[in-house]
Amino acid sequence: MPGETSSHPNEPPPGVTLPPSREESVSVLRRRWRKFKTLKRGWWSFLILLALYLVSLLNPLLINNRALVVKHDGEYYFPALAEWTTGKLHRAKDLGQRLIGEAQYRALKVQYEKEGKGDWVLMPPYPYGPYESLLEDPALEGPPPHPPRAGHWLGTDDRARDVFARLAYGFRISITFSLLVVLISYSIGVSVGALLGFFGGKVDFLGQRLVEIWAAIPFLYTVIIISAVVRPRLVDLAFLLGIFGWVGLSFYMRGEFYREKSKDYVAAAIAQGDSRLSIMFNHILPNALTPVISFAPFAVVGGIGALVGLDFLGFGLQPPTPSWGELVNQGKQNIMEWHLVTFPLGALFCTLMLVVFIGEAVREAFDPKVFSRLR
Amino acid sequence: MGAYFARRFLLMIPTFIGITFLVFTVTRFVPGGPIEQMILQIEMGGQAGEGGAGAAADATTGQGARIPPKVMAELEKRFGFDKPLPLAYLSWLGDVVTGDLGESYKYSIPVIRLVISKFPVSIYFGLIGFTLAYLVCVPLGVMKAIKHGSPFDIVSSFTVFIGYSIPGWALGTLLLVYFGGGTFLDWIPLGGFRSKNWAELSAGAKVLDQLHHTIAPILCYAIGSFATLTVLMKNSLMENLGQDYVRSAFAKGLPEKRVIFVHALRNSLIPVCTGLGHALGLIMAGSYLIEYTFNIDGLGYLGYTSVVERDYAVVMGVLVINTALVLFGNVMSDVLYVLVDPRIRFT
Amino acid sequence: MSEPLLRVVDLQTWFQVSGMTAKAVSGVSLEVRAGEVLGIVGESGSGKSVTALSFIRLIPDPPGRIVAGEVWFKGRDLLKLPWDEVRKVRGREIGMIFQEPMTSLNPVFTIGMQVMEPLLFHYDLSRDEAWERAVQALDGVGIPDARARMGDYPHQFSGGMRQRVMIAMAMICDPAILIADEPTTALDVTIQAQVMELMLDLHRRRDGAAVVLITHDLAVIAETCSRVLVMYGGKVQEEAEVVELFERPLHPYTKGLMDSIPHVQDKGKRLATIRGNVPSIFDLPEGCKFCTRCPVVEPRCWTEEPPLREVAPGHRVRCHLVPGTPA
Amino acid sequence: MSGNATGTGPLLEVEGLHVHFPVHGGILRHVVGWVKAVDGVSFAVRPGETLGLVGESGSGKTTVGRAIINLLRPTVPGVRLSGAIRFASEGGVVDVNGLDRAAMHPVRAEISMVFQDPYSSLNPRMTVEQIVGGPLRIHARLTKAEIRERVLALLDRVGLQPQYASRYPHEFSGGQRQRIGIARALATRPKLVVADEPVSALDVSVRSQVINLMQELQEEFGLTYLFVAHDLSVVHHISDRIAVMYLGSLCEIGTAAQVYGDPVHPYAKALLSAVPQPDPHRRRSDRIRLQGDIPTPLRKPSGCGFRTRCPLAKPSCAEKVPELRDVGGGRLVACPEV
Repeated sequence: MPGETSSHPNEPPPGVTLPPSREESVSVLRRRWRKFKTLKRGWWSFLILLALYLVSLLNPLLINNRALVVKHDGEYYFPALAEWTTGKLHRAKDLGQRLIGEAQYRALKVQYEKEGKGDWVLMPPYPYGPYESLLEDPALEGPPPHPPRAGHWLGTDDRARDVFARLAYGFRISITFSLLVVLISYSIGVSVGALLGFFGGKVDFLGQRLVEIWAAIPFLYTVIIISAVVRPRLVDLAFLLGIFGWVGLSFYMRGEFYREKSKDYVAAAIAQGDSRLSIMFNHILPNALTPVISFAPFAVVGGIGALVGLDFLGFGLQPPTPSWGELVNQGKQNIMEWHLVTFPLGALFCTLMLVVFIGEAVREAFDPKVFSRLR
Repeated sequence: MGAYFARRFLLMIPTFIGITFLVFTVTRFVPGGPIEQMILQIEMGGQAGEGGAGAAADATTGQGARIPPKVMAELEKRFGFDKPLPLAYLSWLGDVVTGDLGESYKYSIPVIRLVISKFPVSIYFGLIGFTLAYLVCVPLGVMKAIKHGSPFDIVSSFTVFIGYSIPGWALGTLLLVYFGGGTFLDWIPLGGFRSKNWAELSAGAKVLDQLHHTIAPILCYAIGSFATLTVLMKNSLMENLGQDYVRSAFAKGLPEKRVIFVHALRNSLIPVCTGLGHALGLIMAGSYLIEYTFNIDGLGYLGYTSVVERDYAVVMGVLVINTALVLFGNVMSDVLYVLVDPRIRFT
Repeated sequence: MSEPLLRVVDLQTWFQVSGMTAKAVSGVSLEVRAGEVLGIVGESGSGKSVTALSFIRLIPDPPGRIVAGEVWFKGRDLLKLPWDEVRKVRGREIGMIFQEPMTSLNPVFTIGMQVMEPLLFHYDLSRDEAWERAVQALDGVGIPDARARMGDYPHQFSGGMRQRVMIAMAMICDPAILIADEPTTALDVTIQAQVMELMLDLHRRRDGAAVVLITHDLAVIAETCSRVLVMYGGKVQEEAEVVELFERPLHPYTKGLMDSIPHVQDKGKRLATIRGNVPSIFDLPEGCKFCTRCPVVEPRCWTEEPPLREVAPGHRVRCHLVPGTPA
Repeated sequence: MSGNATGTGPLLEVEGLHVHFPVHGGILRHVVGWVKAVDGVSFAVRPGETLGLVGESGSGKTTVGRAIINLLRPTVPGVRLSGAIRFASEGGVVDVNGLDRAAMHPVRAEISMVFQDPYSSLNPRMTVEQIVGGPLRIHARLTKAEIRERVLALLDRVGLQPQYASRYPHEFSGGQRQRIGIARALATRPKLVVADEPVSALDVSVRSQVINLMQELQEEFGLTYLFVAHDLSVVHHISDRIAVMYLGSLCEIGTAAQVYGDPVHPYAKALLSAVPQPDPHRRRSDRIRLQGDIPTPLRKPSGCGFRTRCPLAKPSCAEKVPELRDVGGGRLVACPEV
């Protein structure tokens, strides 16, 4: 009776169609991604943030005191691009401006228009740079900081630098920085957790004690101390926060590895002779990583918050790096200048809010919980 | 059980040594250390360190030529730089064990006294903020769990998101600018623990003054844990409401209130309670950001200023206290675990 | 025949999961009679547990919902009662035992408190009286040294002992109906026998009370029940007295189930099987729920759901191909 | 059934197997005790036969199975194993228990395992093709196309359509998953298959399909099974011989007819008597009732492990661990009282 052991069901007679099976062949990650797309708030937040970040990568071409294009004596110059890509600056005298040092393009533009020789300057849409002090700008009278006004949408800071320009550059730095922090802390946390969870036993015990020591370090204080003495660059600071930020993740990862390790598919992999590396990376890691991914947006929130907080205290990135925290700190010192606090914190709040929405949706997509109630 | 905690305390010792050694090394090997700072002090008449960290540590170049070698040697001896690192650390550790954390070069008083004097302020704000957070978040989380999916839940979720997106210190600066007598309202003081003339006030006015100085910082303290705590409470309770034992409690015919508020709640408080231990340790150490924002003269602010001014004895002293508090918080959370969960028996 | 203790009419309990509707129970009618042990047997997804849980409205909502039906108990339709009244029935008139003794007791409360809890809420008893009754109840289910163990927590008991505690808790108000949902599935064979025997023993000592036993194991049914309902795809497919059912199974599914149990005399032979797999409750066919796997399927089975007909006294079956007098 | 027995010696011979799991405790997580999960077990499996290993939870039956495929050392840190597990591999008889990772590697192609839980035993992130092809990629020198061909043939053999190869485990029902697990176990054409409760998680109506499939495959490929289960009637159906375990020790071992038809050891008797029968006429009133719970293997009674629940227990039972002795007909029983 060969048909008897068959797992195939009866074929329906002609004319009768069975309800189509809704399951289709997609990997777990793909399904999560699809689910994430259906969560409108998170998905739109993701798109907006992605767009903003991509645009902010082009900041040097959009918000800059250096011109996009200069035509002078029949030749074309691209100062903004040149500065961005090669760091090369154009001397004023090469462009026919009577100044020492770098050209002043806004002034150049006025000069060329007056001269009427057919030379021209194309400035970026927002023609002020983040580092540029505007003390000599005729539009701004009185001592800095200047409140918002036409041309300087968000006013200037205490060194007469344009707040909008600094915010825009600060956004790019904040996101880049926190992505870097997440990358570093995830690399460490996932590896440490995976090793402890996978090997277990003595390795795990000793490792855990060491991790506990690490975890008991007052993290912010230590970062402040180190940052005060080593004067970190962006990468250094990200690394510093990264090496302090992985502990919680490693505990979680360790737990995931422990749980996955005890499942029979791992036993099956061992029984069929898979190598330890293959078991760790091909079998367990993809399964253990899934829940951890859903924490990443919240880690980004933490990274941004930490950077802005450190900048606020004066232990973050070195001045004159455009920084939200530094602006807020100026605002704290100049309590009458509401724009110095309101705009950077508004930017911080909106950014974090977008990331939180993304995080909420990612969590929902990765770990959908149907909470049911009895009565 | 007693033995467990005894051993647990013993394990704190290597942890403590590990952390302090790490930071001790860092503070010794980096430029801008106490000696340079001292030199700067001597040369510039004690003006170093003012005006924030940004300008503080530029004096790393060796201008020590103007300091007589004898004074230099004395300075090195005072900071233990004449000894190799392990020995210097050991002698520092030996002092710590005897309760001697060194002397602050800025205030010229023993660090331990300095730290103790700042403690009450930090604890005052920490404990009130923390209590407030629990008082709000636990009932809110419970309500959200019970009314899951209702308008109340959705609206309060939004508030929670907002709370998560504003760091406490950021809210603090906003409050200062908008309510601190700047361009807008003048409702709250610019900071500090109490008014300068506190001692002269009547009893009733003292209370009012204290409250006046408390409200804004406390709000910032509380908002820090608002989101996570509320969500933790909600998820924990919801998860427990889906457990088998809740079903059997209903099957026994118990009223809904009893099932939710006795059976499920007791279980769902377990993660919230154990988090309490950790939070307590952290909170007593003060918050650098909020104390800095409101110029509250507590431990966090002391830590901040000592770093800015390179007062390393104080830096290490604050670190010691902080570490001790974190470790204490860990043990506390173990204790709480035992108290709230009968399944846990540490042996 | 006397009036049944509990009468269920056309019960419908559906589950809504991500836009799909699963009719876990679609039109079940049954009676629970005084003094009997009624068995409900079925595989995973047959709707047997959901049916029993619907009696006392223990359906998690969302995703589940009792869509329609009547559950008559002591002259009242439990599905239309206000919640407060339903709760008075639970535990006091209808007791329940669950499959997982490990998770069905609250881990942070003592056994004693949990066992006496129903007494405190259903009767006007003092704590001391309730305590004494709880001790007696634990004693009655064979917990050694019951008085001393009242203060212990569930994790201090073994699986079998926990299930005994569950039984004591479910029976402490002396309910008219005891619903046991796979009470021994999670237990070892020798422990399973102990617990099963304890349940039957307690049942025999009580007059007019009934037990509803839900299980996937036909052998357990054969050993314990007086009457059996066979469920598949959210519907009752066959109903009969236990001896009748085992001697004269009529539904192809019931037959298939019985044939696939290995018998001593069949050793070495191929076992009879039911083709195909247990369908997901989201993918049930239009007509007869069993048509995709039935060995004697006919074209009309795919489109036309057969009614549950009485083909012999007390023997009802839902199949087009079983001859017999229409009900 | 045992017609395929070709060689003279047993395919697998377990002798004096002890498996002790450490129990960690205290602040330093040091070993505070040992769970004697398997405590001196010896038996042999002949080529082509099926040995059923029966017992309740804590009996150590699963541990025996996992020891045989050398799964304990890589998964349980600090586990103590002693005794011999001799396996007649292609390259001669080896003691699996003494092999290191490298030496065990070729043997892994000859011993495979079917797991109990069809849900957790398949990696949810891999397609059926990757799962079933796994052992082939490791052990067989084949091209990708050849592996695919072999996988499709295996799927066909276990009754799954070829288009399922690119699907993920979550798209299958329990019975289908177990078929995938069986296909994986057979990929390298092993000699010995350790089946750990392969049908106990399955619904009744698909259980018999899988049992039949396993029997067909045994005949077709000349497999030898160690069939670990708690369900006596299933074990009886598929096994040539049955071994009964209790608290880490063997109580009785004999042919299926001997053990199932007329058990001798008091525990085997009670176990068989506790199994419900699907026949309403045969309701047992003469059931042997065992008192009390199964002791935890952490605090095993001295002497005979069963004496705390045994109806025949005597004071002397506490003194000496009973040894297996021949009671006739090749049947071995570990009880001096029968």
